[in-house]
Amino acid sequence: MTFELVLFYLFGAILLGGALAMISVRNPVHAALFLVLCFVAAAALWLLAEAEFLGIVLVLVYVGAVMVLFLFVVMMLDINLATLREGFTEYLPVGIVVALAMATVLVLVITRYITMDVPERAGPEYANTEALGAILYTEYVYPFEIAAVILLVAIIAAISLTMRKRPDNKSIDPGKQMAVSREGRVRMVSMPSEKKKAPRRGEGSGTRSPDGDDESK
Amino acid sequence: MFADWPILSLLIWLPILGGFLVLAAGRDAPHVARRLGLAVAVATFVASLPLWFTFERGTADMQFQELASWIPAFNVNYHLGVDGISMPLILLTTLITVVVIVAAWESVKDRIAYYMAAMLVMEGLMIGMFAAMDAVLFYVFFEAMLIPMFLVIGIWGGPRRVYATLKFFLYTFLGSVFMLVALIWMYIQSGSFLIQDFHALQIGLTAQILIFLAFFMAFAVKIPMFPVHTWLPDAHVEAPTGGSVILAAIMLKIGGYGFLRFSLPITPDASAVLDTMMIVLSLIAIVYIGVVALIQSDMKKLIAYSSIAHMGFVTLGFFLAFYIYSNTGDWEGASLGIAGGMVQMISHGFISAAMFLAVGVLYDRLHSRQIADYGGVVNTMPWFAAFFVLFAMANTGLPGTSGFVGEFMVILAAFKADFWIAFLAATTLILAAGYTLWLVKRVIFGAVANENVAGLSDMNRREFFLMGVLAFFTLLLGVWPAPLLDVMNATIDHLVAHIAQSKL
Amino acid sequence: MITLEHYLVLAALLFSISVAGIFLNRKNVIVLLMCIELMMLAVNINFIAFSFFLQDLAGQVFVFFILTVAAAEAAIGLAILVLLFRNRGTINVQDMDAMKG
Amino acid sequence: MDTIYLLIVLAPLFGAIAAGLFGRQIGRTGAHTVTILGVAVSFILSVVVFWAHVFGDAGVYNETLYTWMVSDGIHFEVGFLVDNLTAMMMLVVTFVSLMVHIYTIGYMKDDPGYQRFFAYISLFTFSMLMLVMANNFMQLFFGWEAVGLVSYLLIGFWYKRPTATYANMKAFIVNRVGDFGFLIGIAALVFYAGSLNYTEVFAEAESMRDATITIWPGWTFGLLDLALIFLFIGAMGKSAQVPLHVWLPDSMEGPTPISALIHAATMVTAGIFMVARMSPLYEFSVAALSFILIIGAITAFFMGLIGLVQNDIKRVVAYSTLSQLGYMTVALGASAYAAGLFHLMTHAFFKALLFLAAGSVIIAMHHLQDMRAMGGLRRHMPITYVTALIGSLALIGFPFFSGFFSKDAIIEAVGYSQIPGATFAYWLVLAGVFVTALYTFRMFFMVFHGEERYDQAYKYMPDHGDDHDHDDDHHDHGPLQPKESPWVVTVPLILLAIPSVVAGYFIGPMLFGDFFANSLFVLPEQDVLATKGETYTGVIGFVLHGLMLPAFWLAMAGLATAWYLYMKRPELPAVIAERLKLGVRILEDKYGFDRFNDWFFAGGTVRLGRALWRYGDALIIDGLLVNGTARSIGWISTRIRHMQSGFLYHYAFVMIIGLLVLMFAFVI
Amino acid sequence: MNFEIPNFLPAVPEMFVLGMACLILVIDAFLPDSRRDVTYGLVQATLVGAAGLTLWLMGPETILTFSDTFVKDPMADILKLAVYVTSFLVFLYSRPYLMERGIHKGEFYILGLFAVLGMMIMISGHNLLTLYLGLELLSLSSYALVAFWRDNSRATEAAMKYFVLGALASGLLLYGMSMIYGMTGSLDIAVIAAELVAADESLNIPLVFGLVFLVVAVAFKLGAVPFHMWVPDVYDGAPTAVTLFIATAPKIAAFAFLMRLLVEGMGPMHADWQGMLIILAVLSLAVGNVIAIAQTSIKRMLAYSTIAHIGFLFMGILAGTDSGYASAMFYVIVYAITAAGGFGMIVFLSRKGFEADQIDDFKGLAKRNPWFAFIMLLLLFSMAGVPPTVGFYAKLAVIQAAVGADLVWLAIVAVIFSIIGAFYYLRVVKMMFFDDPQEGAEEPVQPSGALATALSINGLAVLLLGIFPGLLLSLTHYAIIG
Repeated sequence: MTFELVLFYLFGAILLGGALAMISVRNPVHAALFLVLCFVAAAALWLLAEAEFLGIVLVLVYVGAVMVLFLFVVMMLDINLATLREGFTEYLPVGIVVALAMATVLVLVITRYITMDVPERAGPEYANTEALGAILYTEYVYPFEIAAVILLVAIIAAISLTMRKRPDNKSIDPGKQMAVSREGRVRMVSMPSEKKKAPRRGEGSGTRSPDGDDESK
Repeated sequence: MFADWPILSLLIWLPILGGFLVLAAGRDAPHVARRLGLAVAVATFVASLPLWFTFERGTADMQFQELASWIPAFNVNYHLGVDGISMPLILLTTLITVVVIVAAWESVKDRIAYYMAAMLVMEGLMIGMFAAMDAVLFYVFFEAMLIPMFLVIGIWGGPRRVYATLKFFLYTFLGSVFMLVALIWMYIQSGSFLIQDFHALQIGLTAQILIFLAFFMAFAVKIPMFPVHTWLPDAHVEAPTGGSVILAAIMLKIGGYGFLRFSLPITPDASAVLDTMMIVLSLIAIVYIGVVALIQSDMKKLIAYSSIAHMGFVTLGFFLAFYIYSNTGDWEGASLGIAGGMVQMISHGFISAAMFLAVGVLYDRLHSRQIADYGGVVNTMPWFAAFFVLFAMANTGLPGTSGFVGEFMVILAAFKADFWIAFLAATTLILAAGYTLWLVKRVIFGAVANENVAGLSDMNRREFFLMGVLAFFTLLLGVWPAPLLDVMNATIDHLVAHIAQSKL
Repeated sequence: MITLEHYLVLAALLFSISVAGIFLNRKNVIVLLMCIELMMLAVNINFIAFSFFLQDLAGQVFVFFILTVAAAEAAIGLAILVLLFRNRGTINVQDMDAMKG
Repeated sequence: MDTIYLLIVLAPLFGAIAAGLFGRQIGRTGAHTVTILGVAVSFILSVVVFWAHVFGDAGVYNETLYTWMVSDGIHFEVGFLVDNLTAMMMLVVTFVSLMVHIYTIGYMKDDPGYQRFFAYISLFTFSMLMLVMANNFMQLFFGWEAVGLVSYLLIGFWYKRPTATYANMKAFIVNRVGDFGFLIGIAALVFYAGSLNYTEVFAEAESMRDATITIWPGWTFGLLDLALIFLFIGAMGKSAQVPLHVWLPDSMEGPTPISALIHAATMVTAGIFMVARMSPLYEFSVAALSFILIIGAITAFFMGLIGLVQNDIKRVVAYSTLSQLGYMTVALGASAYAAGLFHLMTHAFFKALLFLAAGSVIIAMHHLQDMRAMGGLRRHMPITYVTALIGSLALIGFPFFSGFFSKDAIIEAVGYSQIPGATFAYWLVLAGVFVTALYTFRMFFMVFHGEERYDQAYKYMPDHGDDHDHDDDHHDHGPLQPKESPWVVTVPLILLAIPSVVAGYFIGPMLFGDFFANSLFVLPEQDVLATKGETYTGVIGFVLHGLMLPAFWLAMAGLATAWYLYMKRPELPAVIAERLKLGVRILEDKYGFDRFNDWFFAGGTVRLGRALWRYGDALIIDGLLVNGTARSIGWISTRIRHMQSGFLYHYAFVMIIGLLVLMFAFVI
Repeated sequence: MNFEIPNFLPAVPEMFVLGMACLILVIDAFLPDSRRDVTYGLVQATLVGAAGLTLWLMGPETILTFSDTFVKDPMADILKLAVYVTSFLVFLYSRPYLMERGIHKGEFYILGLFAVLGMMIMISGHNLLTLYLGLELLSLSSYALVAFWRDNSRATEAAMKYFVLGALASGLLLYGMSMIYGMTGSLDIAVIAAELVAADESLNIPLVFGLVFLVVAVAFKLGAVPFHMWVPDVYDGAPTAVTLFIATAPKIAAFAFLMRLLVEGMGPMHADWQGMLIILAVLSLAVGNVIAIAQTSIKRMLAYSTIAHIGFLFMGILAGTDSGYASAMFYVIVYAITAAGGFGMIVFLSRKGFEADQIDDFKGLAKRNPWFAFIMLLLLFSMAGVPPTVGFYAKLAVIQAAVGADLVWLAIVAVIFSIIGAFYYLRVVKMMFFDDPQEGAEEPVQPSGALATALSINGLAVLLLGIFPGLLLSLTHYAIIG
């Protein structure tokens, strides 16, 4: 058993163990942390397969950004942990059987039919990042652009879905700024004599745009 | 002089476009709708007359052909033409449509423009179906006419109209989709959807049997044959008068026409193999349905059942040919049976139309179709009674009326096939007399049954005209069927010669 | 020597675990999202393994894009999750049965 | 000649159309004028035709009028075959018809359906002429059914009466049973001969004798036997032979003139005519002849018996008609076609006469028909009385009256016959003579002699439950005062009385001469009339010979019995009836035919229909197959829609299962 | 390293749409809510412009560019045009719906436009990577669109289900792709096909193994049983405008996806995926048609009907012949047009606070507005496949393909289930024409503006294409066969 193999088994075990733990723990925060563990282990495995750039990206981008996002959301949502794992055991046997069946099939096919020669390790002069970069912006420029668009869509989607304008939101709306007209700036109000009236929220704030707004959202 | 005209296209599209015109012009003006509808129907009828007069007798060729490319991807063409089998049916269609339009004049009060439009569109579709030489074209018209009929029954029908119309549609649809598969199969074999190419196609016996069964599903439902007949009584009972008339007078004929156009020539060997089944089913239709008709308490249902029994003669006549061959070793008598079936179809077109119109006349007055609600109608409606008895007699196949001709021919041919076939077929003489005359006795004769009947008024001029027209044709065909036979003979002889050639 | 099989079997097991996680987890939607991340990871291992054994960078490029997409997916998934929580006050999977039949 | 034949046929049709469609326009007088004119034209021309054929040198006319249609090489045509037989039938038909037309003026004078009635009987005349003049089977069948139609219309003429509408339906349907056989018979002949034309079919007769048809494996029939028996079934329907006779008594619901015309003189003889016309075929089938003989004999005797217990005057005559038709049929069966036809002719005259006389009585009794309320009418209606007497004597076969000649000829012919069943038939027809005399004179005495019982009329008034437009409603105006009928009624009686007497004198040429030589065909070995003809010396000789035969004495015995029972000891019949309770009940029950038919055929069919409809159509096809399929699909649908549980993990689970299934199916 | 600047010309429509999308995004941000029509107009103009560009570039030849990751062939051109047309209709139908509910926001159109871009990328994808990215672009936009009515709890739930299952499906897809990549050593469709032809027997099992995953993913995207579970819930839960969108154009893209992946890429393994598609087709036909009967919501009913239609679509593809592919393409285009009309009718009938998504809401439509009842009738009959509507020819074409492939039994199964299908379509027709309107909904429906016109045109198109089916059929034949 080579040292490489030892590392592989080590990180592989961590990876699988983390995965199992992730799907079985009660607390989503713990689950997220186990997932982080998985990612780190996977990154190590990728390094073994000469995918240095991706291994690093996985840790930096995934663990650093995406998983933090997960944790952030988990913590933001006030979830009642007590009820979270009820009924887990009820379907467990069937679920495990199916999962095992699936794993068996996959493993069977892989072990039985797929073999490939182990290639020569690349020498130290080989720069994975450079090689990737070279083809990413030439051969794969089109997918690259698409990926950019996907990210853009994700941004749009995330914003449009989650951004709420609270009544006390002071952020500026460029659309409204643009649409301001001279008549809109000053409004002549003929006031009837004062009457006692419960002031309503937002009324008379003076900054209202002439076309009304959707602050109630 | 008419030979160069696209007369068949005219017959198809004039009523269809006319129907939409009626819809557009007459939606809020019932009078306009009626007059325009009638004008279109009459124009179509007049336009169809050249078919009869310039039709070349004595040849089995397709005449008045029109050909235009339609769906090049599938080698489907807009290919029209008529022969001795389809031409009389087209004329029947144009005539009956006029009758139906006039019949709706006052009896349809609700959404008259839609009704007229539906009828006219249906006319065009039916003519198209009879005239189509291309299988896809045929199928398109065949199916498309379900839509207006579905609506006609569903909108203007009786209390159980929804059940009836859904049953009608699904039954027919069920049958026809199998035919579609068969047509496609043959297209794959022949590379063409031209029906005549199908005729020439050499097919093995198993395939023939399957194709035959597919066609059987489609046409047996349409005719309808036992045991797929139960949609018809329901549809008839619930349909408005005009719908019943179209249904009985023309739509049922489509099944018969289909057998002649597709089943017999395309799958002669399968027909020969399955002829016993067809004959047995036909005989069941004649006897079983005849007996069932006897006990109906609803006039329309009774007539509907009688229609099934009469159409049993059509299928019987068509499939006798093979039995005759196996019995006598030659094809003598085969064309007699087929011609008999054809004549029966045309004749039934007049008689059943008249019978349903007659029920409609009563229904318009008392809003009941129950036999028990009538009695002694002759006292208040003598002219109506006279017509009713006339058509009842025609329905029983009295010589001198058209009802006799086809049955006579089929029974003569049946004897050539087998004694018992003739024997059972001939029981219609008794059964038809039984149910029809019992109906007449209970509805027409006797003392005035109740004050509703006492308050009946005899037929108006419009109804008189309708009945008169149908009576004229019923008697004409009964007294002198030769012109009709002259038109059909060549085609039928050709057909018999064709089916005599085994495809195996 | 680490063979291709090693990687593939590992990925397969990871894949199975993540799939099991999806249909075993009846309570917390957010864990579902994590399972999906895990699944992506399994696939990525596959690609990287093939890429290495084929000595072809295309696999790694693919992984690069999968990571991108997975990130975007996570963003949208979490956004929907937040919406769900706002609308329902719960992210219990068993409560998501307003539409059925 | 063509034009004349055509005119003979079309004149009544024209009259019928004119009176039927334009009855309101031309009025009552117009209606009877035009129809009588039409029939008169027919009659006169028939006389001309008869003359030309019998005494002139007009040969057999056999021409096609027009081709109805052609199919499969078979020519369906309309044409005329006129020979002596046809000429005779034409004469009889048009003559009786003319008489009835005239008579109707009086009989129906108050009926609102006056024009309609004339239209019908003219139409009948047309149909009957088409029947007798046909030269092919199709036209024969046309006439056959057409007379049935008119009969239907006329029986139900008083359509308000439930009994009438029942009777006409029954008549038509029973006739249809006969026609059913008739049609099969025709089909069988066409099957062999390939033609509908008489002459062409007849030409095949001899070769057809050996043709067989296998009806069932191992069950082979002579084709000719089969065809002819079925043809005769048609005749049984039309000529009311047992067991298809049941319609005829009921048909008396129609107005009396048509009872005379259709149900006595002409239409019911169509079967006799048909068989005679087909003699070139029947001669070759002993089986068929034997069948005919036996059926005829049974009808002749047993139907006569029923006449003994009837009280309705028309029904008595009706049963007598049945019995006489039996005689004719027997003659046919014995190959004595000429005798049958001869009896047909004489019977047409005297039975029409009897019916019209009965009608005259009925008029006088204000449409009361029950004999128990009559009696002593001879004083009030002398002409009717005398003519009825002539008719009765002719019927019982009193010497020198027409019936004597025809009936004696039949009885003797049967005696000579060698056909199987001839002996049986002989004894029955002989016994029938006694019965005939008995019921005839029972009726005669009850109606015209004895005490006047009009005061009991109310007891026997038919209760039709509705007010009759046709009679002049004297029901409740005290005792009846019968009086002699007007001249339009009596003149036909007188005119019919004459041939009732003299028609018999044509026995020589008709039976033993060559009158029918070109129409009938008899095999030498079966020619019983030829045997009889050997001893024929003339009318007087025939009568003298007849006086020595048992038939004459039986008739006299019957007459005497009737006189004794109904004149001398009127109280006796009741006593006898009491003694022979069972027999009387059977007779009154008409041997149970009606009850059996109602229960078995009519009721059975209805029950069968109801069962088939309920269980076949409604339950199995619609309920189980059609709606059942629809319902089960709906049921499945509501079940499996729950697969869509709404739970995400189920969805994922199903996907994975799907994946695994595909994997197992295609990878492993 | 040799690298040439790729030929951008074939991708001009994509670039145009992308550019416009970004531009509109910016413009939209500066628009007040009352002027969202500008966004709408610009989006529609973009579609028209893209259509113009596509038409301009149309040609019979196949052009590969961007290192063979992009392909432009007749099929791509025509499918893109179909996508433009259906999307145009969808946006047109959606606008009043969104406005009435106060969710007329630019994001809808912009996300929609990005989804269109995703579809275009799928249609033109010639590499596993581009295919995947196109699919994800479409999917992510769709998830967002479904959830886009933020206050609507059902929509959110639907989005969540859609998202999770969609992600699962793309995980499966990726797994399959990784297998194919591993076995063939390439991501390029053409290379994969060539490798498959050259591959020896021993590779067969792992290839089929990968293939199963691909088929499952494709089946999921199209909504074939048993990977259909998301379809009814998402169709039902999403705002009708969004349902309208995801039910139509994406099917066209998914068809292209299937064509590129299975037919062009895995074509040599036709025998293997044919069997899988047969199973999926039969199941889809059965389950879709049967469950649809029990539905009371018309959106769900149409969802199940979609599933059934996918069964038919598969019949065309699994035949494995060019005419089969052409017929499937015809089928999917016809389906998209018809479904657009069908969901458009729901939008048409709905009002603020009233979704018209129950079948009962269609009761008595003929009395309330006969013309649109007629239009709906045409659409329903087209779905049922009754001539003379175009739906019939679609069925004719795919059945013909199946029969041509000696799968007569499959054709018979299909037609039997299509009868069951006819039943639930007819039920709607029945309610429209034979029943009286529901209480409180008797007033006539007043057609309004562009929606009414477009719906009418849509409905009549179904009829006119049915009377003259030759054009569209020839077009699809041209696209596949050339």
